[in-house]
Amino acid sequence: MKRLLVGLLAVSMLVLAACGGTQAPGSSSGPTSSSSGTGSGSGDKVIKIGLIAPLTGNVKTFGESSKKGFDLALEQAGYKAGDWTIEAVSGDDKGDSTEGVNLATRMITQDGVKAIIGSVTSGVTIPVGLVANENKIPMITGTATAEGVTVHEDGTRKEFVFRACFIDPFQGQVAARFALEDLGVKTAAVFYDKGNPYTVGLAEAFRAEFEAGGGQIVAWESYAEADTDFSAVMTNVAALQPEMLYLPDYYNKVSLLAKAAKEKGLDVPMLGGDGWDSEDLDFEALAGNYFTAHYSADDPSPAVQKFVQEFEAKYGHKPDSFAALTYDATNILLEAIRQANTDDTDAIRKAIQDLSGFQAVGGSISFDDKGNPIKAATILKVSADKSYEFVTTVNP
Amino acid sequence: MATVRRNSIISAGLIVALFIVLYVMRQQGLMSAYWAMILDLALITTTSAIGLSLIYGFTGQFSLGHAAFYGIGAYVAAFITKSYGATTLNFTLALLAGALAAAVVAFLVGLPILRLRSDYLGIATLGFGVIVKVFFDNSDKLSKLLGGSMGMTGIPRITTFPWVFWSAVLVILVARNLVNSSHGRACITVREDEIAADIMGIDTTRFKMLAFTLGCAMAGLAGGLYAHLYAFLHPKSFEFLKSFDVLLIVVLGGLGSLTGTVVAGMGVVFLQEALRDVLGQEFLEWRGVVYALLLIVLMILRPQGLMGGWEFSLDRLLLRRGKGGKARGAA
Amino acid sequence: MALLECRNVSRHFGGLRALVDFDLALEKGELVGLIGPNGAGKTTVFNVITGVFPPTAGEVALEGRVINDRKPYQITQMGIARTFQNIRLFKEMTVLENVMAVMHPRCGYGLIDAFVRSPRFSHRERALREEAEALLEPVNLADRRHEKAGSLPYGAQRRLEIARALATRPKVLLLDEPAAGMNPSEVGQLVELIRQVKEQFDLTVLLIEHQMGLVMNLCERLVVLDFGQIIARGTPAEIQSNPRVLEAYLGKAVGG
Amino acid sequence: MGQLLEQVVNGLQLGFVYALIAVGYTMVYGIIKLINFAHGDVIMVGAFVTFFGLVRGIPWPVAILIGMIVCAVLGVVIERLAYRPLREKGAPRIAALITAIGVSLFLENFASLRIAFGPDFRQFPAMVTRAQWNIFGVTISSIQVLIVSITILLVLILQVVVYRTKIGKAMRAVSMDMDAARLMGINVNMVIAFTFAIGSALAAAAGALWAAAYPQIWPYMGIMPGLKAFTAAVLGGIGSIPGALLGAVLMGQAEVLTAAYLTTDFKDAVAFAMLILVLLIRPAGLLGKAGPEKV
Repeated sequence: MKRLLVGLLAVSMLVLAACGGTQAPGSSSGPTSSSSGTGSGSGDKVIKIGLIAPLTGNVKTFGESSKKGFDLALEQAGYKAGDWTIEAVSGDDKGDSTEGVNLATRMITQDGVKAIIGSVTSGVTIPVGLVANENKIPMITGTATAEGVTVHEDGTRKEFVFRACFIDPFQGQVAARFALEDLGVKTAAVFYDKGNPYTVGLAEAFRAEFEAGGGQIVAWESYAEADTDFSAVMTNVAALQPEMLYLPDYYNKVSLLAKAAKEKGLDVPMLGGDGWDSEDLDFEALAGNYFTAHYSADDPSPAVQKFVQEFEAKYGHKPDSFAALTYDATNILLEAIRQANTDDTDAIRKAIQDLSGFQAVGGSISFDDKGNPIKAATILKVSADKSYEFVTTVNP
Repeated sequence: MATVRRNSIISAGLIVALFIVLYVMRQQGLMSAYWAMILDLALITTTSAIGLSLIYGFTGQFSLGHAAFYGIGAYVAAFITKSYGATTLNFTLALLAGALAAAVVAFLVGLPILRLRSDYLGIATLGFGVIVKVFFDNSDKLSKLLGGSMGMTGIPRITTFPWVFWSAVLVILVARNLVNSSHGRACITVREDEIAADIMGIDTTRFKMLAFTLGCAMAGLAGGLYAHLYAFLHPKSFEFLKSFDVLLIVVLGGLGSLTGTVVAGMGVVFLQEALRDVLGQEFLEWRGVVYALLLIVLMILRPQGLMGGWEFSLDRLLLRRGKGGKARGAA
Repeated sequence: MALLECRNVSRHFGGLRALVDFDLALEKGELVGLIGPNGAGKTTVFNVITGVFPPTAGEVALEGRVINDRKPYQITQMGIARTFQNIRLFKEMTVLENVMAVMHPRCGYGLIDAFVRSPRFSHRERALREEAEALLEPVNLADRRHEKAGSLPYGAQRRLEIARALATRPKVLLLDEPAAGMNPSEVGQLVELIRQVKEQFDLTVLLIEHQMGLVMNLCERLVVLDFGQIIARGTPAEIQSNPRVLEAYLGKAVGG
Repeated sequence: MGQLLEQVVNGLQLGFVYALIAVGYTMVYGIIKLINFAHGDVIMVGAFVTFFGLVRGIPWPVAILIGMIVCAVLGVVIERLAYRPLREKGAPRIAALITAIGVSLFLENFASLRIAFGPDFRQFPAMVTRAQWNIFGVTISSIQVLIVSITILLVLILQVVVYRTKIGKAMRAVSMDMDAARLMGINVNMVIAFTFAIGSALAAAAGALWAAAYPQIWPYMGIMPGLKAFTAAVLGGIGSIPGALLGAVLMGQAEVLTAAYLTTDFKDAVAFAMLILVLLIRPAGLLGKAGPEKV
């Protein structure tokens, strides 16, 4: 009897999967549109866009921040772009490339999605970008910085793939120049997570620019994503007495690295990338240090203020860089749809590529021929009272 | 002997019919590209799971490093087609090379560690899996093509349904023919009581090596197919947590049952995708929790797995309806 | 020249001297009993002969060839088979499979034959099955060939172990307390079975047993072990009256 | 020279935290021969409970104690719901192992739900003011002193419980032969539950100390320390408490010295390669007793 029960349980799951596959897709957030299937339904023109982000698994918190930015942008636009109603479908890629490709294929071929926002990490965004590009579906990632996201290995462009964040080299160069000119340091120690393209890209760009400017990298230390104990490497680096540390990783790892450094007496200036920007950063440990970012919360520009205040009103806490960048990516897509005013994916693609001077949270944005945004970077200083001070803006 | 000949013709006919039905469904768009891809992934996962079923289900060698061999097959096959072009010949050679590479590594690693008892073998293979992942993370030092921690791109996407389907059928056939042979029986005695098997004249080391090497070769073949279906390889997809997924399939399906492994292999892949639908948008984050609970409940209800030791066989089916009583071949 | 010979074999586990200077020469066709109180080292003798533990000293030879440096499966393939004190059948396999499985060393076909189901495979498989079914007849388990070995009653499992041992076509059969836990009628059947099997398969048998009825009835000569040492040899009649044997079993008579 | 000494101290800090976790693995394995994969996640629960205590201003010793009690209960509940049914059904050991993997996945996924602990990385408040002392060239931090002292204290208490109390004797009896123990009138289920309680309580303390040393907690923080501590337990000889302690200290040294002097890229690979070597040379681990297979 029990075996029958278990068999029934398993079979029912399979049946749900099969029928789940053919009838209307999972309920989508936003206005529950009556029409299902792909093309625009009856009277009102509906265009479906999908968000791909890690909503479970160990990078879930980055995924959730991105989704908050995505939802806020759509809400502010009233799920409308021109005379098109936006229907949003969000899916979880668990931070895994296979899941990401499955999800993208599903959204494109089954849910009839016309554009994709996401994903968060480069490791998932690159394969998802391949699927989107092959199916001629425009895709904008807010946060994946690896060069391979928008270009094939041989350098040829993936026309349908764009990104709203800097590519690694730019942030690395800005940080290096800032270190040499403003901090006036000559030697630096660099730490990077060899499993994460974001940190590897920034670290290498920093080294190139720093050494070109006459600086000397005294320590070039890698660690693994799961590492939490940095005592060994910090003891070694402390002996080399670098004048500054470059920590180009996300806020969680940076907080650990900073504390480990301080414990070993490395009380020197620290510099980082936009990954520092989060409420969960250890402000106390990193007070007085600098990082390159997309925007400053107290930048008076209406785009920034609209985002920061309404984000805090809706979610009850300050936005982090994942939320800001995905918010920008979504708004860029909405702007492109408004301008193209069609659900033809190639037209949308062209609209994104030709965007110029679009006022985003990260300043005015236009795209270069590789699908990367040309936008200014700001440098912020961390203060102990959980806020950032605006230092300067560096144009590309 | 007539009945055995007749049954294999019938089953061959059924398999070809199944292939045609599925193939037509895909061509006529009755099956969306998404579910077609999930079907391919399910067949690839099952191919790898059959390998582990031979290693653990039938020969009792508790391996927690199966995903590493899946990865070795994937990287080797992708390296070949990426460097030498994606002709059908190259693709065939690449898949074989992937399987062979996994088998060779399995042989070299297996020689020392297969002496260990079950729990310790599990830990040694788990440790081996971590070592292989670290190697994948630093593979760009070996050759730029392999991409290291950035992941390997530029792999030709040439895995098609026939490749996946017939690979799975081939692997299941090889496993079934091995299990239903004297060599297979010798493997099973190792699972049942290794000491007694040794004393009763079975060279247990040889059969542990045979099962381990063959099982890992199957994982390598599956890896090669995966690489050319998803066209992107990232070390994180081959870490030890992924070995748990394959182990769950073999155990849920039922130890010592190829049918169970096939049903569980297909079932688990479709189940994970189904959980995307069954749980609405608001419950997306509950997907992991539901999967974990399902696993615990199933294990407590059916510790011996869904099909524990039971094997679908055409002759038994026909016999029950037809002549009954006649002595039939060894299970 | 003796078929199976142990030349002053000793086996120590750390301080424990389980076996000391054990000598035995088994001639072809003999049926010898190995008796002694519990813990005397009887099973250790079997374990050393079948290569489970190498001897700490001394040699074991089969047909003059030294075998104590070989692995258990090699020794069995050379013609020594055994049963176990506590039954070690392949429980999840069927009765027939238990017997066929140990015939693997002479299955007569390779892996490729199995994979492609070659004529040689089908021919040899049928021959193996027939031979196995023939072996089930004397132990009258033929009608239960498809039952799982683990689900057989105790007596039947004992008989299956013997059938399985015979399937390796041994020259020497080592029986480790085959009558343990059997009622008198089953012991009677067992005596008959051992005699019949010894004749039919031209075997030399070394038997460990506590049931004196069975031992006295079956064995042509006996070897008595106590604390790892041989304390007496001879025909059943001689052993019955040997004071040292009685002492080993019953303890020293008070005021002896 | 001072640098090497400091690296050794770094290794000790890591080793001592692994020790508290490894002991939990070894006790559970010793008694029911189960690799409790969920044990790693009990560390996470302990760290979070201690965190919620500290945030509410509860003094750190009490916060850790609350964490230990909560996790002890959690350990007993896990054993009761997930492992006992299988044991009583006489299911194969692998079934319990797969259930353990299921429990581990459940704890991680449930903890990262918003209604539970939430997925975010949280900064762990300092339990003792951060201070460094320089003793003949080696900087020793207050955190390291805290970890070493608490670990030694808990291990001593454990020794007393296991070797000086009736329940300890029962635990050792059950680990040697469960059936015999049952025949001698020992309530085996209660003893097993008690073992899970102790193991989980130690894991909770380890979680708090881990968070003190590496002040960041997150639902997936337990996986790597759990795996490394289990490897240490096997290294020392699974089932033997002194073995777990020795294995943990060695593991800590191996990891830190490899990172310091060899390579950080292959740090984990070296640690596991070492494990495989020990398993091949001494399958029962350094201090484990290699029971010969009785035929």
